[in-house]
Amino acid sequence: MSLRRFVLRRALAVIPVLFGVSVVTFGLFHLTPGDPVSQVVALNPDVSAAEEARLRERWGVSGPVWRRYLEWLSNVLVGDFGREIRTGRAVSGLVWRRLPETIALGLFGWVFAVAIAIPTGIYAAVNKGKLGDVASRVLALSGVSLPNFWLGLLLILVFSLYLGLFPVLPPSRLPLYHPETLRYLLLPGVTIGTAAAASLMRVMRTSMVEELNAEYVTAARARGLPERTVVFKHVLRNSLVSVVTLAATLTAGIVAGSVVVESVFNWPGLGSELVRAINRREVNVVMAITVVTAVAVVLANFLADVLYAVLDPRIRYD
Amino acid sequence: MSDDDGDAVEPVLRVEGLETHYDSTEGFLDRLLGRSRRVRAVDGVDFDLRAGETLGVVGESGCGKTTLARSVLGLVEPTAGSVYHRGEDLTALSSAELRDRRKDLQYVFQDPLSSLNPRLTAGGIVGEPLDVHGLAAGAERDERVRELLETVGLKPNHAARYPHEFSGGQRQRLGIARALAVDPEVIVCDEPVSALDASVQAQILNLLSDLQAEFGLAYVFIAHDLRVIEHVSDRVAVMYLGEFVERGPTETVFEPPYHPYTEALLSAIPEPDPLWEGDGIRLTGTVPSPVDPPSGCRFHTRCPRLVPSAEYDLSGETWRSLTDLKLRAREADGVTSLTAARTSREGDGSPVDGGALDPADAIDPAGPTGPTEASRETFDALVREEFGLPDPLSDPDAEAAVAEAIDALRDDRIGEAAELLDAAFVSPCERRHPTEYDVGADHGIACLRYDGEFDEEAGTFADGSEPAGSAE
Amino acid sequence: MTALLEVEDLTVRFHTDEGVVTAVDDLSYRVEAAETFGVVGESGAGKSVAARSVLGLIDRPGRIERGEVRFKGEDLLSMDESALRSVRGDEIGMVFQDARAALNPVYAVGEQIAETIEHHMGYDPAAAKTRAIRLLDRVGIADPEARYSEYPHEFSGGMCQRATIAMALSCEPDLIVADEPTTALDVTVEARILELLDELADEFDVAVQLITHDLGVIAGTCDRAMVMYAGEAVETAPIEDLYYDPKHPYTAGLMSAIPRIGDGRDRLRTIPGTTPDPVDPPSGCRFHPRCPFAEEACTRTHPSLVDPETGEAATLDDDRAAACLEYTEGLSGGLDYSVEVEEPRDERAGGDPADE
Amino acid sequence: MANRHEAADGGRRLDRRNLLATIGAAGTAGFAGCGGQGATEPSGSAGSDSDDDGLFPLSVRLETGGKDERIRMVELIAESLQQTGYFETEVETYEWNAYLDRVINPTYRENGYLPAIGLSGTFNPHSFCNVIHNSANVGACCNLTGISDPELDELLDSARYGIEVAEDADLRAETYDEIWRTLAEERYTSFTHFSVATAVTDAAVHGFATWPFQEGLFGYALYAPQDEQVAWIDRERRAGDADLADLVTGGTLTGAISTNPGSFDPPHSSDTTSTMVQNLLFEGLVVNDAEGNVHPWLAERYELRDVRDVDRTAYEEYMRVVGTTAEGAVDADEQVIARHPEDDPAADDEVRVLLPEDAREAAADGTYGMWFRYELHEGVEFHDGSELTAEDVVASYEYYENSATAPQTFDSVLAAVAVDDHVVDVYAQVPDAEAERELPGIYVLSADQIADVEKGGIDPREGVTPIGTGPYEFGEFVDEEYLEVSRFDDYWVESRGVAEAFAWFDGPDAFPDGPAIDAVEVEVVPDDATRAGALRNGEVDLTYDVASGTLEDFDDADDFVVHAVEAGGYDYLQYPVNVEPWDDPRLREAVNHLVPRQRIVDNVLNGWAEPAWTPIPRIARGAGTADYDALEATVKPLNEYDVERAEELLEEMAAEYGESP
Repeated sequence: MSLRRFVLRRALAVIPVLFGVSVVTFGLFHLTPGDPVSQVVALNPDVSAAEEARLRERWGVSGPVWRRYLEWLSNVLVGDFGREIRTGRAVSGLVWRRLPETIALGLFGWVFAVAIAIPTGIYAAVNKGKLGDVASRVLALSGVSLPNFWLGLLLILVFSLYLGLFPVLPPSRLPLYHPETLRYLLLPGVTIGTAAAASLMRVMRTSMVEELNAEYVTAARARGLPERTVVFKHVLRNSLVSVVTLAATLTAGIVAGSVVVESVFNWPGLGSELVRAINRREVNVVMAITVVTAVAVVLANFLADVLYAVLDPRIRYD
Repeated sequence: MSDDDGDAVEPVLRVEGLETHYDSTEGFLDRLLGRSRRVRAVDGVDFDLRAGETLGVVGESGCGKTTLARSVLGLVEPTAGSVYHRGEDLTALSSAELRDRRKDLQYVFQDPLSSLNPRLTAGGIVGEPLDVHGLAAGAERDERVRELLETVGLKPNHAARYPHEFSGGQRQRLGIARALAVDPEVIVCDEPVSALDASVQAQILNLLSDLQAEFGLAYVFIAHDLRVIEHVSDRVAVMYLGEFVERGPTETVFEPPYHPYTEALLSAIPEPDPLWEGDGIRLTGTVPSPVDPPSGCRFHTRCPRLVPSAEYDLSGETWRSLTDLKLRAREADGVTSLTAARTSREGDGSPVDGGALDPADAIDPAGPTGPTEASRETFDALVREEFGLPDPLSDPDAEAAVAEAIDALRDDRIGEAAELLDAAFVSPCERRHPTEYDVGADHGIACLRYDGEFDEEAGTFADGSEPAGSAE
Repeated sequence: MTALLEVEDLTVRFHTDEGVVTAVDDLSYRVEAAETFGVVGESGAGKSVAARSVLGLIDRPGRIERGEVRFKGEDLLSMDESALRSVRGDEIGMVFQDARAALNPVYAVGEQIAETIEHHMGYDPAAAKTRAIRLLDRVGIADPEARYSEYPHEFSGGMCQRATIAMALSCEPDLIVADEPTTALDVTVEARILELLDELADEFDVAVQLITHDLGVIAGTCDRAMVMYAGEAVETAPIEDLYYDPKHPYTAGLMSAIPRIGDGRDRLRTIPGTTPDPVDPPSGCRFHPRCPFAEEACTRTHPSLVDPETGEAATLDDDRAAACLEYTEGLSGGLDYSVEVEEPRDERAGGDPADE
Repeated sequence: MANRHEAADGGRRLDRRNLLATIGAAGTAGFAGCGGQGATEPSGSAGSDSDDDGLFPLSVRLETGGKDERIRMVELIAESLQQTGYFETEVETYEWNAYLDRVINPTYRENGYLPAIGLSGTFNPHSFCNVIHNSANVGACCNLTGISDPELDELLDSARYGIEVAEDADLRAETYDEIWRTLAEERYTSFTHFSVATAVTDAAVHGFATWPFQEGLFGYALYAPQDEQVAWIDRERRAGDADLADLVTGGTLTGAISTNPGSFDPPHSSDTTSTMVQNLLFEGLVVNDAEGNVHPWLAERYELRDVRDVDRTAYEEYMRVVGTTAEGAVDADEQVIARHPEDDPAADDEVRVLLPEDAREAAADGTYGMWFRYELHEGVEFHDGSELTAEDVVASYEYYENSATAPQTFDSVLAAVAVDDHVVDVYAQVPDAEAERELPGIYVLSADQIADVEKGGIDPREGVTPIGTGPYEFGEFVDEEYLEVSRFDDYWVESRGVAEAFAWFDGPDAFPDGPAIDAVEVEVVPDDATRAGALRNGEVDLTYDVASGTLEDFDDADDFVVHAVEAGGYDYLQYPVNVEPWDDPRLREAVNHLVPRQRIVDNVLNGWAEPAWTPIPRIARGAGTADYDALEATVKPLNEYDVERAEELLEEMAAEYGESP
């Protein structure tokens, strides 16, 4: 099977997953007792039946659940997430505005995690049992155990307030692609990436150690290849295979972490928007963000699958 | 190993038309799109196993031996067919009934370590079946465990050790003790000695033989090593791609007449004798995929003694070569795969300094460019070199057909070439699936060479075709 | 005259949690240019460790404690890492037991061959590829150009082994160390691989150190062989002598344990017991607990390799040597075994009976 | 501007009529998706338990939400109650918006829970008692527990409306004093403390002051001739070391606010931050100073032309009959200016209502309560360059119809009529003591802009750039992120000169004619700690809503200045007077004596508040009492922490309840 066909198949397999996501999301918000309109009505005995019907029509909560679901789904499919209840503005605009911010943050967190984890993991594996390995493992353990919000506040305290090296507020007026943005991304990015970095590093180290014991490594050495080639060409790619698998699952962690980290750093992304939306009971916004993040996680897994296949030619044939 | 009583006793195990197909379909989506891939691991196997005898099953890896073993015991659910034990069809039993049956039918695994629970002691491992089947408890159980360990040549005080503390041979003894615990009638041994050293292998084989004598066990003994099979078996079945291609008492199977596959297997045994020279029959390739087994005789794609079609006057060797060319043309992506490799693909046409690599390659007949750009003669030569086809073929009609196919290949019309070859050269082996032909007492061979239509002496089919040459 | 490879007094130890394992103990042997030298022994005999020591491929917790490995007269063990690397793969190739595991699963087979060629021979990528394709072709892989870009998992076991043989041959070495190259293969494939090795060794004029546990394998391919037991060489001999006139009871025992087609034996001869604990090997002759001819002296005196005719200590140049007290002190019971060579069944050719 | 009742930190308006208007109005349904939890709980489960063992210990469930400080306050009160041994207390806390939805649910008052909440008030004393106590606000606004006291209702209305109080401030003050005394006796509620509005600025910000109302913070603090206040940035000098003579112009002030401005459309928003940013862009006819005095602003001058002693029945002949909905609401698309007092939409199928056009007709015919005339400055320019005329003012009033803030606007306003290009008459429905402040309490918008947008559409998020006459013009806004405004070059006060523009101006000559700061950037930073960190890190010059603990740090630091003013905001407990045994005033009095006001201020709020010895904060004392000291002397003893008195009352009740079956 060619890589292209594999990718296509994987992409097709994403569809039922997304369908499931949409059902669950919609179900969570619409099958729980008390839809938005009935709550308005409960608050207000003065709302007439006609008004209630109008409101229901307006908020798309009239008719049987399946029809509402289909309506909602068909709107979502064309990028229409409905309107904010409070302001009446389109939710999609909000989501598209926030999404790049979260993607930028998530990507930075990723890059950070990978940039830290891979070299450290390699170093630790190659120097297994030595001081550097032990130290990096201790750091990794603490990295995994640090709560995001605590780390974020700590970083702000140390690097922004005491050392004055980084800003506390996000760059509201800089475009995301501006190089200066990196300075702003650093602290939140590090915060969001630390846990992932630590987990990745541990997996990187373990799989690297395992791979270093593989016969093909001996074989490569027996062919007189320099150790650098052995480690960085032969062992690294194999180790990355297991790292990629973990990386996909960690994406969900990063998405979840963005809620806390964006709030701590006032980052104008989907995470902080979600907190706001929940507080304000903006059902459509919460649903939109849930769907978008779920899609992001599914896509990340899809990408990981593809990357997995690119890294490891055996996968395509499974 | 045991006396052949020859009486028509009811066999302890009778397998009829056993088929085990797997679905290797990749998942939901494939199933949805109806892209089913049936792996025909075991495809219609019959045999009897009499009390106290050993049936050896031999074949290359991928021929379905292990699946057969597991299907017989119901560890894998067979797709079709029946396995009768004492007249009762095991395939019709419920899983609870089957579990109960396991007292009589036991399994010994190839890899003793991975089949032993690392967290149980030897005593625990051997005692487990006693617990499961409620055969013994308390002091009686401990006594029985000690007894079993001694029976397989382990010390009673080994009961407290864990599997990793044993050597490979000892682990296999443990596996045997576990199988013996329930006092079975039949033990299916799946490559029990393949992973063992020669000296230990001999110990285990002797042990199995002793146990058979002592407890009247019947074995289905699976191995890829003909030497072992020959040593332990009363009767032998040679398996290829899910089917038995030859069956018979051990002595007869290891004497001519052979199924060509048996012959090839025998010929490949490395003999511990420096001066011995083998037959030199060498099979090419590996066992084809059981997903889509070859038509006719499944062995025809590799068979060194392919029955030539009577249409042409060609040697068996040439026929083999033609079939190889045809098979490769069917699957090839590009013409280069059908020609001998060239010495050089360098732009200047001079051989890369690997001239010394292989003297035969020092001359590059095709020049620097791709094979299809080579001259007609050169290309023709390359193809013939790759497949060992004489130039010209001894039969002019055949030569004409081959030449036409080579021309098509040269124009990069591979599909067409394959069709031409398909139309011109079809061995009966490709068309007809051989049934088992009796060649002696209780000895059957599933090969067209033993078909009644085929006159073995004349080497020809009764329809008047010319004798086929032999591989020699 | 120096042999191509001379291993002298090689001792390799592994420092494990359970204790110090002497995997190879004072091993000496030689491999002549272009000959095929067999090393036979059961698992734990130290064959693989010895083979890997030749290339300096012993990883922690293993250590080469002592000895020399002279290749073309130069001691590989005292070379620095980069000099050693230039020998590995270039002058000495290696073939592994599990060929698929020895190939990196994520790179195309051909690339891995070409990589070695580029590295040692300084070829540009295109030239290396061409050479790799030719090698694949040479080791009998059909459609080498397409196969070049395929991955190890797309190769059958036999093809993988062919590929590693191509890899070992890629830089035209003088020696190939083949560590159980056919153990994992089907008997039909094994035969073809052995044939191929034999053929290539001839053609490329390369010496092969063939390690195996199967006496059948070396019989047809080797010129001389060494039998190892518990880290030591117990016998070395030209191949015919080894089979028809084994001088060590272990060699004889090993041979009799192999089932032979048509031998009609009900029971196989076995060597009782198991291989000794590598941490705490038996005193005296390590084989004595399993040796049917062992006497009291065997438990005390450690026999060294001697010329069985003269009883004098064997040197590297000796073709025939065995380590049994019978040849130095003489055992009271002697070695009571003999080799029978049966008349060949059907068309088999048999050698002359070479009874003791 | 006045009479806005704001939740102190959520910025969410709580007004029953407003709510109704909102539900009906397209585009801004307000409370959807909320409040369900109150309705589903069994009522009367906790507070009204009086089992066979007698009344005590009484289970009291205190509820609150929002700020940590308020929660700690409630915990302190609970502890205080618990210590007497008469109460089993339990504190439930909620997220702020969830809590609001919970307590305004009409069923909430049946629970018998004891809610604590915070509101903000204005100079108008009306706002400190009406919202909580008037029957009209039961169940929807801040009369959370259904206080329904017709006498009190009447008293409340009489203190504001009617020709007597409108013309006689002393009478009005006396009436309020009566209200305060009544409240002190009835103890329907317990005010705990008045908050101190605080802002923290970098020391580089000079001349900054906080406005008593939080929503006025930016507009007032940056340029306020009425209080001779102007802010400038001088990074060389510390604030406090310099006076007007050293004023530096230019620079950008960066502030951080906690909530996103909900809308830039003045009548269609009421949250605190919206009002704050609107202040920079828009101006009204008049302006208040820190004492609540009214000064003409866009109006060069104004005068009260006439007062007529009418009530709403006077409009009977102008009224139309409209139907009512099944739920008892008036069924009209137009703004209902007034409803006939005798008609009840809940009971009647038809009601008589006054609609805008008819209201204008009535005013023209001379039927009105009050008549004010405003003469506009000439040459006032909107940000788009067009000139302000009477038409803009009239259009603005019309724009307020059926808006989020229409209820409070048309509480008072009858009609606005252009007399000529620069003269506008504004009529009140009835004589109103607050008319001078309340009638002109709208922002003047551009008629051109109003004509082009849908109601609520003046917002950059809708693609409309807000246009006003204010000192700053709209620059850029990114939702939930930041707002930028820059100095309006043609600001009319600046063009005219401050002394020239305002006849009432008597400040120093050095006082500038316009704001000194060139641009204002406002960052939206919801997290308190982040906002404080940004200020400390020099990323913003100004912020507010800093936790009181952190305020101390800023106050101690040389680089920052804490600005504090006692604002109208207050916190209070409201007793479930309709649920036994809270209907017994003795219980309410006892609990009131157990509220440790001083400790709350000292320990919970670190002194950044004032104990509420009376229900009337400093800013409203001018109109709200004849003699504050006298009032405090009377009322304070009833509000002081007094365990003995409390126990005495409880003892008495226990004895009584113990006897009853």
